Amino acid sequence: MKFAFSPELEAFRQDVRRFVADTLSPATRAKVDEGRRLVKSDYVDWYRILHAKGWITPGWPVEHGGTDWSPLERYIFEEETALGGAPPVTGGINMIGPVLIAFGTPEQKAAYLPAMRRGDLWWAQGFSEPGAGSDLASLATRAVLDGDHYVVNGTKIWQTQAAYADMMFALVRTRFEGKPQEGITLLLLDMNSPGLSIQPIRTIDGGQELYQCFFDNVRVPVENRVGADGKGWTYAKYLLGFERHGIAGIGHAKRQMARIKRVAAAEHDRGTRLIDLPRWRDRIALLEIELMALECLSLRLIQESEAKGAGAGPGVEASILKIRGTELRQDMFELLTELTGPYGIPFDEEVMRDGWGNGAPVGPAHAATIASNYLDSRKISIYGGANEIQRNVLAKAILGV
Amino acid sequence: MKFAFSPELEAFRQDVRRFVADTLSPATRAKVDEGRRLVKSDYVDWYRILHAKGWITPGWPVEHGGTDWSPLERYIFEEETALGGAPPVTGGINMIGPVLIAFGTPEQKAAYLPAMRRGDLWWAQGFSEPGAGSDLASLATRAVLDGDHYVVNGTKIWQTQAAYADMMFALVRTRFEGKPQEGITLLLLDMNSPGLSIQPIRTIDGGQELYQCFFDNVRVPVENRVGADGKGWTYAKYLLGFERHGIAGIGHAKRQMARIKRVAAAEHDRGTRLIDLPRWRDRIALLEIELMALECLSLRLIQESEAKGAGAGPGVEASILKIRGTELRQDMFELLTELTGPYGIPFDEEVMRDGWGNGAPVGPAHAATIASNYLDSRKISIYGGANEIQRNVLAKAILGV
Amino acid sequence: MDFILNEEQTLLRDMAARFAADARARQEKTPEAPDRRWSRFAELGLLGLTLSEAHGGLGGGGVETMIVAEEMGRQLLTDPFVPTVAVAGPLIAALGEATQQAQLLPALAAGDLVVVPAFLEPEARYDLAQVATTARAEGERVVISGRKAVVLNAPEADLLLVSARASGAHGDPEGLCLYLVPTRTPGVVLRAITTLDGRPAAELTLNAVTVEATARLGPAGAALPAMEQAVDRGVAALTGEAVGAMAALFDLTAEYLRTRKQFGAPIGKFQALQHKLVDMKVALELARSVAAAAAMAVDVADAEVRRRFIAAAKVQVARSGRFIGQAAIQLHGAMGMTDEYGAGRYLKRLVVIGALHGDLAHHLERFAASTEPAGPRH
Amino acid sequence: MDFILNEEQTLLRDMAARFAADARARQEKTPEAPDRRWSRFAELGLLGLTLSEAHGGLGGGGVETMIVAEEMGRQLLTDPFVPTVAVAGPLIAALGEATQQAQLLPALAAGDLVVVPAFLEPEARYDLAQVATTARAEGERVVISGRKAVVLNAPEADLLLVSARASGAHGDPEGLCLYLVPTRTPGVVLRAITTLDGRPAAELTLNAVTVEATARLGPAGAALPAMEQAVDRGVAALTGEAVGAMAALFDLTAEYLRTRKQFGAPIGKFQALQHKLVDMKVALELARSVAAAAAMAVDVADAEVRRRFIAAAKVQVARSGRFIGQAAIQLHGAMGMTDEYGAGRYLKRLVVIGALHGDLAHHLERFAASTEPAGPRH
Repeated sequence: MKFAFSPELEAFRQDVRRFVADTLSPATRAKVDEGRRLVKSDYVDWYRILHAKGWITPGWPVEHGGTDWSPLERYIFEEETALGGAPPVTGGINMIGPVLIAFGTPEQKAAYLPAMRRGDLWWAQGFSEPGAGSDLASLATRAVLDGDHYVVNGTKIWQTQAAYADMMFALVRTRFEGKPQEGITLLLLDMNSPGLSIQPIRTIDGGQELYQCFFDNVRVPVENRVGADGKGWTYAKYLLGFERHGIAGIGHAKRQMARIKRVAAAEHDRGTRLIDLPRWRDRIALLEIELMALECLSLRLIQESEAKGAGAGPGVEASILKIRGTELRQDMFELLTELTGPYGIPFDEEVMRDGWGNGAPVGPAHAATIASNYLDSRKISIYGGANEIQRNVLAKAILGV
Repeated sequence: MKFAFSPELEAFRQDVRRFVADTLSPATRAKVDEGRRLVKSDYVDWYRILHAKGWITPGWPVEHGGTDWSPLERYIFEEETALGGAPPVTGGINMIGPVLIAFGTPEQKAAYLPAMRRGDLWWAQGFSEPGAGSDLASLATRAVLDGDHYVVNGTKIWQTQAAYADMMFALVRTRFEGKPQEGITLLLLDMNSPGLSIQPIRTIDGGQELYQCFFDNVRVPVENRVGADGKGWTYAKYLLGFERHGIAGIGHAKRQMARIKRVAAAEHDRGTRLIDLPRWRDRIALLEIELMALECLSLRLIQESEAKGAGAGPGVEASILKIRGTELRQDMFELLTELTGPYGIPFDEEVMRDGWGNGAPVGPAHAATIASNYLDSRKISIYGGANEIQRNVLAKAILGV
Repeated sequence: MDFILNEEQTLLRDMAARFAADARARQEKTPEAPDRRWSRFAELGLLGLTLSEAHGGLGGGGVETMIVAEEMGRQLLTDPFVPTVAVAGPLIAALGEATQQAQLLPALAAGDLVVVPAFLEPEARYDLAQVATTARAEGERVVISGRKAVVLNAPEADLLLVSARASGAHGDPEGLCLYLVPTRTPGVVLRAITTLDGRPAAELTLNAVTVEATARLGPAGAALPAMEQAVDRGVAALTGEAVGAMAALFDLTAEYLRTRKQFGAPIGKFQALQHKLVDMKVALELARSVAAAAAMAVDVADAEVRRRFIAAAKVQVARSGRFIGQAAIQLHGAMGMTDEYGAGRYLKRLVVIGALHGDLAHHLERFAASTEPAGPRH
Repeated sequence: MDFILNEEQTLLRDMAARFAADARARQEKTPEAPDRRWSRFAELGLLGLTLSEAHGGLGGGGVETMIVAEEMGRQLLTDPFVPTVAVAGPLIAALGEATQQAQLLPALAAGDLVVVPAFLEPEARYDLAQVATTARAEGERVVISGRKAVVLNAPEADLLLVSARASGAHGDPEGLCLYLVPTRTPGVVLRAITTLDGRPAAELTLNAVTVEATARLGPAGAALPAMEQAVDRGVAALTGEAVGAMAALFDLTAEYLRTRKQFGAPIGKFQALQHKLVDMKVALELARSVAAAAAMAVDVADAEVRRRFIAAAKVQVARSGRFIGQAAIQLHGAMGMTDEYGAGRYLKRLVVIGALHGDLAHHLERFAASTEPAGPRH
């Protein structure tokens, strides 16, 4: 144990930090700073910058464009990019990418992997269904083989940014007997397929980033199946086991912490800055301490898994990071709404959009997006395996019951 | 709805308050104030004072010495006696008393009820067993009929002040087939019976008020059976349904609140009283508000049940009062330990006893008993139906699942 | 303290419940014009609820206001009931001269006049004495200049109740006056905004707005105590509104737990979810009880007693509201995040009420500064 | 920041774990004399852990101290390890003149000399500068008078490290000196007490205690920064001790949930209890991680960085400790309330550590007053 990072790691962190500062679009960074919504170009422009640098797919094998970073380097990369205001890498790179590399055909790899790295191919995720949320084994979307095509019928829900997507990876049921986990197959669907339609789902924060997707006799070539028929459950578990280095969201949390301090310094109560009042100062300090503890825990778990030679990052302990990371960030957004006081009451949907349509907001600029961000933050303890499920997983691991 | 109590109720409250102030032994009140332990004479002396006033058994029918008070009057009586520092009425008056009145033989009534009212008969409760805590249906202490006696073998645990007791009411198993709830019988045992022995259980607060009791072929006359053989479960449920007026412990909580303010006014941080520092003042105010809300809820539920004609007090809602009342008081004791700071560290068992054996405590007098009281307070969310069980009961009532 | 509704109050509750449910149902089909619905409030006597019979009112108080507000909260209505009926009406009745009362109150009760308070300023957070708006006498007239922040229901109002400083330094409790300012007076500029929970509101700018000196409501320079009492009435009504929203959200969540299935069983079978629901129930019942006490306390003469109960209720409602709102979303899972499902609308209402007329911190401080009353118990 | 133990540290942990478990086992059979056990600490080199090799030590730092303290916490040992090894030894090494070091440190490492700090006073709560004890020069001697509160392990000590005021007003950060006062000096009065978690301690009165001027440790009037750093070392060690106690209590509770049956199943089958256990696990792992960071930070030169990590660790440990301790009792039910079962002993240890060397409020304030360091990341 020692306090300082190695000079090499510290230099790496400075490299990443400088790179983000130098290359990220100031407009995108401003949106992230102000809590406004990103659009596709914010993501894709950043992905192309990362691609040019060779940093778009750190988790992939080197022969497919990976960086061969240590888990700690990957953690630092994720933290620094988030802290620098960069959009997260999404669109399947960290989900379907590793699955294709492990289980895809040479043709699939050639068709998709380079395009993904260039930022030219955006994936939608097709897992959840209205009747199957946390309980994926009960999914009902069915695919029936008809010659050299699967014919897919059913629906998928809670798909983030499906309107941006070119392709979808989806779990569908191809066999109807046996255990419910068996008989599930992983298919790759072209979003332009006839019979495939999407419908936006407006969320409580006013956003429209979620979609439901409907399949009406959608024909999918058999060559778009990943791996074996009926083995989709295995691939899905493989896929969900990736990318746990940054699961606590330390970079995002630090950015919100800085925002909390900005807002607490800007808001006043009878002439005193809130940040100077013991009541608020104590609450901010408590959150900051929780964040420090969580950061230490993240680093510790990554180093421990690295020491054990587990390259994929923490195992079941990742659930601890997910639980605490989401609940801490939710507490931060809750505090932000409290700090804004009466100017948390008005809400103008326009301020969330790219380019404010409506001139200045009615209150201080920092207050305009907070209510929407707060409401949006309620999702993080639900998506990606609800915290109740994470607690079940952990309990099972601890108790063995 | 209206804000003030009726003049009659207000007069009643003042009567009770004055009565407690005038008649309760100052030595007993001082012990309660200082958080020290009561001994049997503290209880019995007070019971005799209540008996002389005719207030020892408010919940019993008038013909057995009840007061015919309304539920609200009984609530006020409980609050004011606790607030005035009086020992709680225990020893079976509110548990086995109503059961004997409803189901006892004339001989049982004559033998026990008057003696209980005079303070001459103290009961131990024999419900829990080492293998049956919340799960009473699985109790294993057995009683086999042998002529005109039951022969009892087994053990009971978590009995409060069994060393003070003259008699015990106990649930024993007399039939061994059928549903586990059936076949349970309620017996009255003389504590001096041959084969009955008790053993104290030291608790984490340093107290020795709990006991385990062992039965080795204890012979109990058949006439000491309450009601029918195999119906004990029914009587136990009847018994546990009583005395929910004061279940939130408002009187005790108000007394602790006053103690919190005394301690916070006596303790200083760099010359400032803790009660004047925003950090502590906010926490005290929050607890005070929680107490006000709970008091309002208690009053409301009692009045609602009265309006519905339910004389026994709130039904399933009593679980809300139990949960919140215990958790709030625990928070209060936790705050007390924090307020005392470094003088919460030393602990001298002597200060808890009747008549301090060891001279003045090392720190301020108010600090000496707080750690023990805090540790003792951890029991209140466990005993009398653990809060987890209360939540199960409420969930079932709400959801009907 | 008597928590049982009397017969009239029970009738009022039933009537308000029917009315509010009906209003919500109409709104969801073909939205009706706000003023049409406001007329129906008046027809039922709800607008004169707090006024004397002489002014066309029903002579009700805090409890009656709470009863109606609770039903409005349950149905998430956005009409100016709280500002007009809970705050402005009683304030005019308390401070107004006979002619002002005769002119305004029957119109208010009839639904012909919507009056809303405009007290708080952009830099004031929740302090009613932080008034930078000035009132300068010019002969028989008064010139008012300044800004008011987030005035609820202002776009629907005919008349604004504006606080302005006639003398004294910024933050001074003395020197404040109240003026009745028609919204269509020259110099009154409303910037319409919508609140997070869908209510119309406005930022208000007063550019040398000139009114007659007779537009002053109550004594010169000494308006603060009455403003505080008026806000207390508003807070009591809002806590009732919050209780209605919490109760509806609790019911929605319990029903979801009963019917939504996962892993082959209703999710209400899962003990961890059951216990969370129970904690919501506890939070709801605490809030309901102390809000009712605050509604009763609001008519009490002793300002200290009033302040204690009002502050306690607002703090409890802020905490219960956050907890219930957030727990409800969590228990609904992804469904709770959708706008269509509607759980989020209750959360938004609860968040807004938490920030209206003083947040948790503000009322906690007020509570801590108040002293426990001696005298008879409640 | 590197959280992985190196090879020496791993060996130290294993050795300390064996030693502590063995000490506990002996204590529960036939209690051995404290000084006999203390000799065994010395034989294993644990008492020189933080001292230089020149003084018979191992040259370890905060991490090594934490490693041993954690095992002591796991076994609930009560020996004066933290006061002597974590606090007094490094303080003498930092401030002492060569002769003082040569005289004291080898004896300390050999187990022949127990030295404990006596800094805090009855009215001082946790402020090291609130020193009313006076040090008055009398020729070549110094006369010390005053009181010290709850001095941990004082009854076992040979030498007390006493802070006293040579000049300046009460609370003044300047003017403090440290003196080495043998416990058997005339005028030293110890009133022996036991702590809630079973450690020997004492209230200390100094009645015109006369020592040689050479008994002063470090510079005259400028002792506070070194005292603060010494206390930081103590806090870091205590947070390690608390982590050991939490880990043991967590394991005990998990085992109880696996084996205790109710309603026909292990109670670990109940989801509400499972989730509570998971929350204990989260609290434990957070505390363990930040305590380790504090142990690493304690040797850092930058006082600001040190203060931040120490304060954060103490706050987190206070919160995690309360939560884990209380939740463990609750999950054990009535069994948790019994003294014999032992869960309560961990809770008591955690409560005491929470109140030692600054409670949550004290360290939260220190943390809030510190500034985030710029410079390289950790």
